[in-house]
Amino acid sequence: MTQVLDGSALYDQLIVARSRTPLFAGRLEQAEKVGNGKNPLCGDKTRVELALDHNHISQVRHQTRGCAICLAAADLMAERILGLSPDQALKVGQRFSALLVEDTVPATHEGEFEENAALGPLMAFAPLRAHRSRIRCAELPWVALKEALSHDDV
Amino acid sequence: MTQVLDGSALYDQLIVARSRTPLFAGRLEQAEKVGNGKNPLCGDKTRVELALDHNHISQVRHQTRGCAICLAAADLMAERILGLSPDQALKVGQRFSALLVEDTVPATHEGEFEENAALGPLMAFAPLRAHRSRIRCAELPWVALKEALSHDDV
Amino acid sequence: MSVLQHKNTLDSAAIRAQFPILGEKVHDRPLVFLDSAASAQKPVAVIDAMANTMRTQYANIHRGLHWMSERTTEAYEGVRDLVAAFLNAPSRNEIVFTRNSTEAINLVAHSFGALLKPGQAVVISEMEHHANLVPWQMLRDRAGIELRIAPITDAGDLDLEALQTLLADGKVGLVAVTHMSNVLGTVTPAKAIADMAHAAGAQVLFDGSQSVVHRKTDVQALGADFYTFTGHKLYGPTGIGVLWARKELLDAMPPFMGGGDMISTVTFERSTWANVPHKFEAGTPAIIETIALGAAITWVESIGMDAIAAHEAYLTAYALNRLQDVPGLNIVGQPQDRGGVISFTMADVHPHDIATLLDRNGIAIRAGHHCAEPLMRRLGLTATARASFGLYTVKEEIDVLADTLVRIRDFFV
Amino acid sequence: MSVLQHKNTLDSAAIRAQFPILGEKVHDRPLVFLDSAASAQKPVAVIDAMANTMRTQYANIHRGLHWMSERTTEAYEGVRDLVAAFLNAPSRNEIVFTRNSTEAINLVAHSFGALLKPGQAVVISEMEHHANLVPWQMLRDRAGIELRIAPITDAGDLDLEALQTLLADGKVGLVAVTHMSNVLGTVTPAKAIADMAHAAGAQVLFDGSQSVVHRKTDVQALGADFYTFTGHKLYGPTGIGVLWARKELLDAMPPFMGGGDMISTVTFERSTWANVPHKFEAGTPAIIETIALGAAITWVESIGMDAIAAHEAYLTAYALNRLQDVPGLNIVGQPQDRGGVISFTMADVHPHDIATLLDRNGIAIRAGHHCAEPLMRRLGLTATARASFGLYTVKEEIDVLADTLVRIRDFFV
Ligand SMILES: Cc1ncc(COP(=O)(O)O)c(C=O)c1O
Ligand SMILES: Cc1ncc(COP(=O)(O)O)c(C=O)c1O
Repeated sequence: MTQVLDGSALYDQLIVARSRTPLFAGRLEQAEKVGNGKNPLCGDKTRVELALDHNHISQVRHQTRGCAICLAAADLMAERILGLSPDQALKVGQRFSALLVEDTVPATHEGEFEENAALGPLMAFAPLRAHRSRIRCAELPWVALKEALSHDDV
Repeated sequence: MTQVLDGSALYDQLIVARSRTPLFAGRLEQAEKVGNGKNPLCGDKTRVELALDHNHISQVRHQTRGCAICLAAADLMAERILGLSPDQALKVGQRFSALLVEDTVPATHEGEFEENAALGPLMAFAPLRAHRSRIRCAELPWVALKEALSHDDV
Repeated sequence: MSVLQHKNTLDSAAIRAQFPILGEKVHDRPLVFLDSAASAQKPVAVIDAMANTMRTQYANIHRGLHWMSERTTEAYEGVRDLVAAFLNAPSRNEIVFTRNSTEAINLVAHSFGALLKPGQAVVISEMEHHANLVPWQMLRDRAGIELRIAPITDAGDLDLEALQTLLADGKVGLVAVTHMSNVLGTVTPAKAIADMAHAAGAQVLFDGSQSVVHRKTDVQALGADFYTFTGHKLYGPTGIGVLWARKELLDAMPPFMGGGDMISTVTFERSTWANVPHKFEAGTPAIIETIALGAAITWVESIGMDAIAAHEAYLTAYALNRLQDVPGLNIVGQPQDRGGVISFTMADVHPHDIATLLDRNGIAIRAGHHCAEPLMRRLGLTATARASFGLYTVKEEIDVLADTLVRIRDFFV
Repeated sequence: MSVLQHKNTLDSAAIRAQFPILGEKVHDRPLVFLDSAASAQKPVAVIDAMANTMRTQYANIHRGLHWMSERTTEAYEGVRDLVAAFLNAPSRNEIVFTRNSTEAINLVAHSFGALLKPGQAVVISEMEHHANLVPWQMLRDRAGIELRIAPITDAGDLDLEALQTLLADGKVGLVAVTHMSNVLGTVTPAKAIADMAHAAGAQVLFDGSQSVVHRKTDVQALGADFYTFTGHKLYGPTGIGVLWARKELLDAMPPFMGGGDMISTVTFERSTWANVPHKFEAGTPAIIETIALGAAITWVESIGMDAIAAHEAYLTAYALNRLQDVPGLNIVGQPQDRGGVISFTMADVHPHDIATLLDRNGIAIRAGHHCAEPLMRRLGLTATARASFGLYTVKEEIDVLADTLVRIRDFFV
């Protein structure tokens, strides 16, 4: 990026890197939970596949056709939720939504969010708050995750 | 009328008098030509009946339900066209329309309007030009007249 | 306590200063604008909202990914929240923007009408504006729906007993009545009507075109299923109106118009619809006008609907009193509950002549059938003169009206 | 002579000074507005027309007998004359005011559609905006009309031979196609299409939403039967659009919506309709917006459609040249005749990311399916980025666009 291009704040290097080379792209051989997300406004879509082990997410893959934000969001979500219980994963999702939608970055509410709900690298999406029309790009994988976790079976 | 009421220019004494006491209201015993005019916007209506003698209008009556402008217009039309040929009457009508619609009071075009097309008392309606929404009230009887004269028989 | 003792609680001078047009002269007389029921004048807040949008923050909405589009979308969608709060609607997603009340009612006649079955009936009243009559006639003629007419009493109230009878056979799918008559000023007992309709298994639509302007509206307290109003009577711009309906109904109804923004996906074979309310908003909406409607609502609420209602109740009572003293003047209708609208006739003077002579004296009223021909027929009239009040109307204007009417009568008799 | 040699004949500085919004900053950069095809910005003439109407001369129209109403009616009806002249329509009575192009097309689908018989067909093209697609699907599903799709060539032109084939069986009642694609910029050969349609006994509708903005329109020379456009793309306000149709067709068509102003007489049993065009204008129209549309047309014509067309042709040629130099950039479509709209994609960069990064640099373009999903599918794309030009667009803005695109590409690759 040359210094005259404004956008580096929004497109963190991590986002650009993961959109270019996702680490969790693909499908699972034996998916236990599957969820889909589709944004009818732009046609972007993502499919999230999970495997569970003792109520913890043991494997994640996504197949995403979309913009850099959506791709990176899917990939960083996969990384973040690996090893969490479904409940913990959904809590991270709530916190991620709050990050994108609320006017101030949400402080850790005492007790409400355990350590496991910390956003970590997902904080890279914080500047999206200034681009509301793109928020749903980052949320799409989480919509798919929610669907995956709400199904009782595949 | 007290001097504070503005409207005397518009409602000439002649108009007020004729709307109160029309001279040509009623029906003919043997009408040869009949025409109707109705303004759907306000429900006003007029019926014009004519008798002809040697191609001259020998008798006129109108039945009018309407505002003062419409009533007086019907009555003064009746008075004005009495004795004219149908063609002459329609020419007066054209000239009356021009009076109401055009921005300047039409001068007598040489040759175009004969003496018989002079407006005479109908000039009382000239101030209506400033009240375009009322022009159709004054024209309604002339619409009925046109209908009456365009029928070949009753 | 007589209504005449109501205190005039509004700061009328300050309010009038917000309406530039009220400083205009007509035929060299100061404008006395008593035609607000036809369309209200616009405060600076509304004029500025439109101009500022176009000057500083405008683009097409919903699909734009750039700043101007995002901000304009926010401003537009923010008005949905304002309108929902204004009507006390349970959800912002129940607010559909239309051109005007007329389109809102046509939308219901088309889309809710499509859910009615031949043999079912729609009930309207004898005092409806054509906007709440002709669409139902068109539905009747298109879909074999029966159209029933609830009569009014001689005083100009809805005849509730007769309405009950019309509902008795259980065939009525919808009762669509005005919440306030634009001719008689009658405010209808909406809650009672809704209860009767619901007991008979019917939905109820209130045409709120007149009433939202004058009183606080609470669609939940009224028990409404559909409610419509029109921006230009609420001190907002033309080109924008509102349909509120219960979400469940909107969800069930097919779309009205097709086009951009109302779809979810489109193929040549088949399209699927966007969620409510977008399903009913095809194409580029009246963006600037919607934003300005928001400004109108914010402005009106800053004054307070209760204060406005009290002011207008005072004015109406005062006007009824003053007009009764005009020789030959006859007030049309004596409803139990009346908003700021008074129709009248005058012996020996046609309503059109009244209107024109008032106009020569700077006073704007309306004369004619007020888009309510069947009501005129019911009243045995072809036209009335109508004076109507807005929040900017003052007592002195009613005095000028009454005095001038006396002179007009003198002039003709 | 290459188009690049066209002289830039407009006084761009003077024109830009008329658009207050063009002086705004976005993300601290000067606004470069290249999204005019979605909706154009508004000149002072339009902003002032609206404000002045509300400040000095406003009331509801048509039925008022007072000065404000008469003058407002004159201003509103005067715009019908302006629009008729703008389109070279034979009669002012053929101009119907709608909310937008979408409503205009829905009106035709409803009211002209009601005259078509099951088994008859409507032809649209593969490059229609949803506004000229979904209403015909709805008609198809409602009335048993067949919907036929005229293909486009790979270059993005309408395939006239294929159209001819679709018309061959004489079942087509209407050909409804865009006069200019909002995605490809393709200007369709309207006269040739009209001749083919007429030879096959069909009427023809042109969706002029994009094209009226860029070139002189003459509905008679084009041989059109229906023509639609939308005010907000023509530098006018939102909430106002136009349907032009031949009088004979309008006379034959049943009304679309019912309500005030569109009737002649109303009884509970039966209503009769007002004359054309009023039959199609139910309720209080977008009075203020119509008056402002008149101001927009007057303003645009004072600059001259031919000068605007020349300016945009120059800009478009310049932009095509400049964009071709951006690495990885692919321009979508090579139509024979193109208006000021260019869609493109970029290898390895999603259109949404292009749009967002341009926005960060003050440049507003559109990205997505542009309400033309079936066209996207035909092109094998899900989205494109689209830059579009208005009469205020200047060469320097295209330079900024091209330079920033190079940097975006560098950023991602
Ligand atoms: C070709 C075309 N047709 C129709 C429309 C619809 O216009 P509107 O949304 O103003 O109804 C548009 C604009 O969005 C367009 O570009
Ligand atoms: C009671 C009533 N309903 C409906 C309407 C129609 O409103 P609009 O013309 O804005 O659609 C009006 C106003 O004219 C009205 O007074």
